[in-house]
Amino acid sequence: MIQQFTRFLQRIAQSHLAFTLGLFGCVFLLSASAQAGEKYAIRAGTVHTLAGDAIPNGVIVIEGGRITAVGAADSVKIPWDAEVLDVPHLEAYPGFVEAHTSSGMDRPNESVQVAPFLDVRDSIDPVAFYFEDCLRSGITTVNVQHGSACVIGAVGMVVKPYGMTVEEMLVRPRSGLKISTSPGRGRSRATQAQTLRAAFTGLRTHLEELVQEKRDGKDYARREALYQGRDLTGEGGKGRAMSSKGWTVEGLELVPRGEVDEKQETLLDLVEGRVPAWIYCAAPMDVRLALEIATDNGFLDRTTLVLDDSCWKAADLIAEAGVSVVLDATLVRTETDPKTEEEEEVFIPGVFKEKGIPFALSSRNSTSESLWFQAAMCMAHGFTRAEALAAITTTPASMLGLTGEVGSLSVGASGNVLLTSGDPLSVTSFVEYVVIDGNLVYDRSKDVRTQYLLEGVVPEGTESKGEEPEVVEDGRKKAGDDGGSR
Amino acid sequence: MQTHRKMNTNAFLLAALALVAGPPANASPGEGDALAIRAEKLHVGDGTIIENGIVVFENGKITEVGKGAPVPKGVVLIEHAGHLSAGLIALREQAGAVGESNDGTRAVMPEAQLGYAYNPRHSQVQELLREGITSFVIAPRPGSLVGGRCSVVKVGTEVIRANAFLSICTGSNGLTSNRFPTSLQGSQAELERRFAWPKGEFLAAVKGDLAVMLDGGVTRAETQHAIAFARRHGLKGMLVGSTRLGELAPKIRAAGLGVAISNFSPNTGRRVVEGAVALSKADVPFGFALGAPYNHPANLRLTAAACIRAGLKPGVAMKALTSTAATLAGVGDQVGSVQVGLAADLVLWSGDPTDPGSQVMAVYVDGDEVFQAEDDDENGDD
Amino acid sequence: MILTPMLQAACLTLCLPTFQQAPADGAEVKAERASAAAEVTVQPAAPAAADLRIHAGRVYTGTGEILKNALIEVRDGKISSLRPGRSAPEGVLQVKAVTAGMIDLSARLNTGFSSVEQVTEVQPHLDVAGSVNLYDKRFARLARTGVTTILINPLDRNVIGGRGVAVKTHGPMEIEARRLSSRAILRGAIGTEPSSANHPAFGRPTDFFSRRPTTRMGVEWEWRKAFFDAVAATRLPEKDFPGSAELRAALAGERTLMIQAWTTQDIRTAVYLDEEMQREGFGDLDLVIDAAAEAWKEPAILVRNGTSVVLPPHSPGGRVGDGAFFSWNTAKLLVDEGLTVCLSAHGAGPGPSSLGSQAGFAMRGGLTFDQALASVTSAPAALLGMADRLGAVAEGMDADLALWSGRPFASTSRVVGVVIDGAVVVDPR
Amino acid sequence: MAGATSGLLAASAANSNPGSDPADQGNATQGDLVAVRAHKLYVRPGTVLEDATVLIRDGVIIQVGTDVQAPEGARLVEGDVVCAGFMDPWGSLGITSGGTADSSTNVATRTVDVVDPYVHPWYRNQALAAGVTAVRVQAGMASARGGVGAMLSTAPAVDRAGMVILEDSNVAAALGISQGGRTPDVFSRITAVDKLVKDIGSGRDYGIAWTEYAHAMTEWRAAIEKKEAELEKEFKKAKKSRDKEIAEAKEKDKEFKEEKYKEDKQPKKPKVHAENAVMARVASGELPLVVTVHRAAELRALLSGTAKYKRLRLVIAGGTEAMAVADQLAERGIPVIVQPTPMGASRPDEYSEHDLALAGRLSEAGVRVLLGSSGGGSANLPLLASLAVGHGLDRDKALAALTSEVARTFDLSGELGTVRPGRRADLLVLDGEPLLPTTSVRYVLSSGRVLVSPDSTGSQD
Repeated sequence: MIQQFTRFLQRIAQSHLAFTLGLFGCVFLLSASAQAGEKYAIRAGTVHTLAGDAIPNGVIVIEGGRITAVGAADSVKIPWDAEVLDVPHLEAYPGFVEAHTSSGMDRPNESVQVAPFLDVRDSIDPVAFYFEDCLRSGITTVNVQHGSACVIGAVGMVVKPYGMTVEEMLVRPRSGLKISTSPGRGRSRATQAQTLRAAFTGLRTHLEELVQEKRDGKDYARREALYQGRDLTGEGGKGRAMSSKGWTVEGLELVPRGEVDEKQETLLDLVEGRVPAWIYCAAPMDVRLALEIATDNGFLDRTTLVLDDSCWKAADLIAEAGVSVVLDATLVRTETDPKTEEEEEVFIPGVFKEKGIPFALSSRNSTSESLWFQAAMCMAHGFTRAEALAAITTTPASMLGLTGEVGSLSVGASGNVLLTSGDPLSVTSFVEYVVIDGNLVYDRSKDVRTQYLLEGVVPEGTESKGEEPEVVEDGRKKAGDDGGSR
Repeated sequence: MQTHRKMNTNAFLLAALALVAGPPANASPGEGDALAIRAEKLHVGDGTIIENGIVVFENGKITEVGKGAPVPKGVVLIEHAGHLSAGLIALREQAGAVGESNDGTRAVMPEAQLGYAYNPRHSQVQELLREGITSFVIAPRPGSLVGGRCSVVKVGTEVIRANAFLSICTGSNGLTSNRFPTSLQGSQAELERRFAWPKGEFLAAVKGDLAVMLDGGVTRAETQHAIAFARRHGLKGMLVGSTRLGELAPKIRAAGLGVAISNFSPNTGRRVVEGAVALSKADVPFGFALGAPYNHPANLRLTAAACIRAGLKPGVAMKALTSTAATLAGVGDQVGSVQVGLAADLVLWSGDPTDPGSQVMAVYVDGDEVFQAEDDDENGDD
Repeated sequence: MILTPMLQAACLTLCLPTFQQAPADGAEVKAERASAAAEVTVQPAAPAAADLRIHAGRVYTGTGEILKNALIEVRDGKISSLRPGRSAPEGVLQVKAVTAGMIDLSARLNTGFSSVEQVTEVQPHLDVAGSVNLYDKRFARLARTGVTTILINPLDRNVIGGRGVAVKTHGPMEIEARRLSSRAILRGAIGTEPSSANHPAFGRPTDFFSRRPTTRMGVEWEWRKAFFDAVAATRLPEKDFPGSAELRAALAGERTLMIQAWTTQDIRTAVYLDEEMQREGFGDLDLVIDAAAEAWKEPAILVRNGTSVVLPPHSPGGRVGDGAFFSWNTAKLLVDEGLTVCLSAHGAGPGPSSLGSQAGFAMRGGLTFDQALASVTSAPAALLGMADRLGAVAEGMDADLALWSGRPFASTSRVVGVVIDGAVVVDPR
Repeated sequence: MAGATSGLLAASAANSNPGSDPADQGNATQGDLVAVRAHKLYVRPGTVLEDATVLIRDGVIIQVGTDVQAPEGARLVEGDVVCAGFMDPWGSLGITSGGTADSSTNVATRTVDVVDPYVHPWYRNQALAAGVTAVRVQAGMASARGGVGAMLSTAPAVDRAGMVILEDSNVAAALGISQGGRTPDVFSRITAVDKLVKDIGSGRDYGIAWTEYAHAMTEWRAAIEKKEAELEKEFKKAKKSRDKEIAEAKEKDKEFKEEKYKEDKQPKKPKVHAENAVMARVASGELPLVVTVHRAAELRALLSGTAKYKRLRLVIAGGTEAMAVADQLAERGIPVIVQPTPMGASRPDEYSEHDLALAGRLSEAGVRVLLGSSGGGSANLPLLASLAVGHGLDRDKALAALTSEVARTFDLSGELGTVRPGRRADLLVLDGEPLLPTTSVRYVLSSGRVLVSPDSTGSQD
């Protein structure tokens, strides 16, 4: 806690908003944590469960963080001891799901090219503005993954954008290993692919050597015993046999898993299908490599591609492979014919929809290109409301293996509810309240930064004094509001 | 190994040796002596080709041309088993004048005369001969609005037309970041001012006494503007530097301008050759600009060949390399075709001049043999 | 210049969407990717009655009224008739909604550094038209987002950059033919941008950038000097300089003066300049402030002087150029104060960066639909002095139309078709 | 995997590559017969048949001759002159620019990883229309070690498998190349040569080490098995004596000691080293080593340094000053890929002696000459080749330099470069002699598919 607050104080310098933000931040956080685990009920104008029809003047009951009842006011009984949020003028929606982001971290990219032994947990910054912006724009579940400037990055985790510590925020650890098929500066796809393949062959050689040592050891022991005339009390393998859709190493059961180099463990988990993969592709040609690597190493069925907007050209390949994708925040791409110099606009989600590829949309920032706006863009290009909403709720939820947990309002799901002033995809409606796990964590009437941005209301004592000093923390510039990943 | 390669040249050699006393070196006559050459194919320059045509020249001037042209007594007749054409002409060069061809201090200096920057002995100039180029237009490097007056020079000898063109840049090629003008509208305002009440060279240009070399700029819009500019002030001359000629051919035609087609390079290549084809369709007169020394002399023929590959008629390409270029540069009455009275600037080729696969066997400037394919010397000793 | 319908069709086949000849196989390409691409095809030979007929579920005329099931007829590039309550005849273009084509007074569609003459800070006599590249793809991109008219200004690297030129985003490929006959707008800037290239002489080799101004103060000084000299020149001919007439025209209010000023301090400077000119009896500037991001901080100054503003595009965090903070309710605030407010996109991007989206964001900031519509159509038309031709859907007006898939400016709808001077530049079918 | 993926890609590229003419795919259906008839057929440069016919099935030439009859239902293609498709042994068509520019590559880097099937087919169509049907591409062209190069087809790609003719055509290295306008100084240039020679050496040693290891292992195994058999035989006896000893120990109340067991050590396994593994293939002559080098000094150093590796197959790329070592090159049969591009005054330092006559001079000196675009655009290579002819290269030699010689150098003689039965049907049908500007390419066949024809858009570009 203390450390958290010192970080708040450091932030104050960063923006004339930070101070109020800090106050506002801890106000709701404290009040919220006070309520944790209690009974909570919401009475809304309409409840859009996205798991069935909309319920006019519906009620949602949340107990111990989970939804215990959803239904019409007359059919659902609100426990006498529940705290009630009575907002008949608002509409209730499940919180939106950010399928993949590298925001909210101290620094998104580790300089080591192959670093499967790292965990974003150690880099997530609970007080990053990013998480606050998530609440403003209705995002209640975030899959934080290592940045795309790597070959194999850290293992990521799913969090809720609320909590003073990473533990409080945690929804699901080890949500996947980040892989990038696209080269960093000064390198090419050839060397990127080389390093990527080397990582897996490296793992394989390592395991084979372990097994070989064990085998040689056993054989030697047997011969020694024969020589000495002892009966060899043969003990079986203490380890676990390797199982993978890709390659396996014979006799790994001889090796206790504890003896596997811990730097390689997560990679082995990936190959054995215990950890999913999020593979970034910056160009259509990278998709081929991504699928090749995933297939050869047996984790294709646990792979999600994180695509640059240019990758729409590889849609057929992706459809055949049957993997799902997270789309870039740029939804309209302009392609130029090199011969005629003619320009064409391609609406990328349209391509993936047509090929029947499950896709999730992603945010670029907290307002003009947040999930709600991206979904709206899809409707502008002919998607139905259901299709558009699915791409920011249920589809990403299933990608994270959280179907029924988040993305819809059904009994048993975590109590993440948005209360909006109207259609959440409309540019003129707002997220008024956000409830996460049955705790009220956002109240727009108390959101100073939004008020400042939308109404130009300058809170007392926070008037800007000339140019803002830039905060330097251990010699590095901190990521800003929308600290991107690439 | 050796013999195989020499096939194409030997014919020429033996013939020469047979008819002429002494090795070909002696065949090249001193000033004043007459010489006759019979070539399998003689490109007159107007597009016609004379089979086994004879050209006779004396005192550096052509005295006879034709199939059965009479060869005066005592005049050596060289049999050439190949093609003969007038020397090639490149239309916008800085060969031997790098750093001398542009005055950075002033944007407008019409009085500057490029002829004074010409160094006929410069190696970059001599190299042109190896590719059969005998005359070129020396022009200022882009970077000024009005860079000066371009001159037509003969390789290795003298300036043959001092005031060929007034060089004008209407597009961004005339801009610099640290001296007026820095903007297109700025340069246009300045040029309009000069032409509003034209004096000196500008008056000459408006009256049509002095042709202009108009840099068409980089974008299609700039080229279009350059053409409009020429029309507005009734300027005559040729458009250079543009790579977007194809789309604008009709406009160029309407403005009565000629064109110097820029050097062919892998990147701009496609547009250049498409431009050439379009221009010939719109029958706009055009020649080729090599851009020496920044480009290799061989690029002149290579560009022509690329245009032919893209559909340009070889005859038109041949004229563009010689007579049309001469006419555009205002020296059609001196060089560019094999006609009586014109300078004996001749090139002997192993094959068709527009085929990059043909070798330059020998080059004559004003009747003097100034270049011979080197392997002839090698033959001397085997 | 008015194109005849046939010419328009011809010009379309030639020009769409890059204004360059599209060969046959280009067409195949489109066919192949129709699914993914925003289709751009050519309006077939129109029925004899009118050059073009469009049936719209709703026409937002821009005069406050909404015509349902209206039939729009176009002849010779003008709207020849507009009748509500009609059923759609055979083969007419059918769309959900129609507004007047949008107008962006700060599209920033110049050719960069070659669009401003920096030999001296004050170049009122130069016209940016000379540097415009009509073959620039951004014209077509703008058209695709429903922007049909733009004002092109020189890059703001001078204190007074010169005259801007207003053009349609599609039409003849000669700038003089494209130029809209409107009172030209004189462009200048206050703030850090105009002085950014300048530096003191010492240290570096001296070129003409070693000069004043190097500060905001210097910029302001250049402005006042320019106007005082222009006035002085009427009495002392030897003091005359190129463009002084332009400045006097601005003082006389015959030329609109558009000044870029992001921050509140620069907005003040601009208004004070105008007020000083009035005090001196030099005249009264017809002042428009472009990129007036911080106008929300001190609207009173603008109100008192009746200054019109063009607002920059909204930014997610609120931070915009010159260190200014642009709050999303600025448009609302100023419109309610009775000022003329225009929106701008500073570019030609699709989606959230388009002018239509900016109108939507202004509505998020509180603007009503009608106010938002005005801020991208009639208001800028008025500032161009072309309210009689542009900015509304009415008989006799230019046939510049944006065709929408749903309610205009809603994030769930977009521009699916565009008509400029009666030519279908983007076909919704 | 590759197969599977390629299948998918086939589907993908067909729709997603704009301009890829669906008609093209039609031509290569199974059992497809194509007959190409020509007045003049270049079987190989120098060997010509008059009025001959080439019969193609499933993309492969099955018959060539003057008496060959085109069977019923065969598609007939007729023309004046027919020759093998041109090959650019030094190109960059079909791989990403990042790949060619990469300077972080090493010997084990694979060029096939930068093959991009999604580049607009128009770029390839241009090369095809000029008659170029195959290109050898190289990642890290200017890098000290470019890695494993590949031979690609220029046919509009449907997938990588379809593009790649040979995925390991060679290994590449570069010496003394200027980068970013900067020229390496003379000392580092010579050290670079030594380094390369050393690498070849360690490659060879690596190969030897593994063969020796394998040998030693088999011996060791045999020995151990023998010993084990004995031990098993002796076990009962050993057990008895052990029990006896234990008993004795008990009596004497001494502590029982196990007898020490000894056996000869298992041979040590050499460390796996990806780069040396590739260099081993070079040292053994399995893969040619293409070295981009221009200056006489480095050429001399390279030739003397590598003289001791008898099985090494060197190929010189560039070789601007190669005339200085022409006799050695001729003697050791080392081919030189000459870049016949005219170069102006502003050229990189290593090219300062560049001369269009180089190709002619080398071939006259008996050196095998190839012609390459050096990544400057394969579509112009035939034009540039004719320029080489114009500067002394024999016409047939120039033709060979673009066809048979390339195939021979990269071990593709069995598949490409000549018009003979069993070869892949990459053919050009011309309306005149090859390498003339006036000659236009009428048809281009790539493994039997007619990709360019007088009425296809490709040939217009």
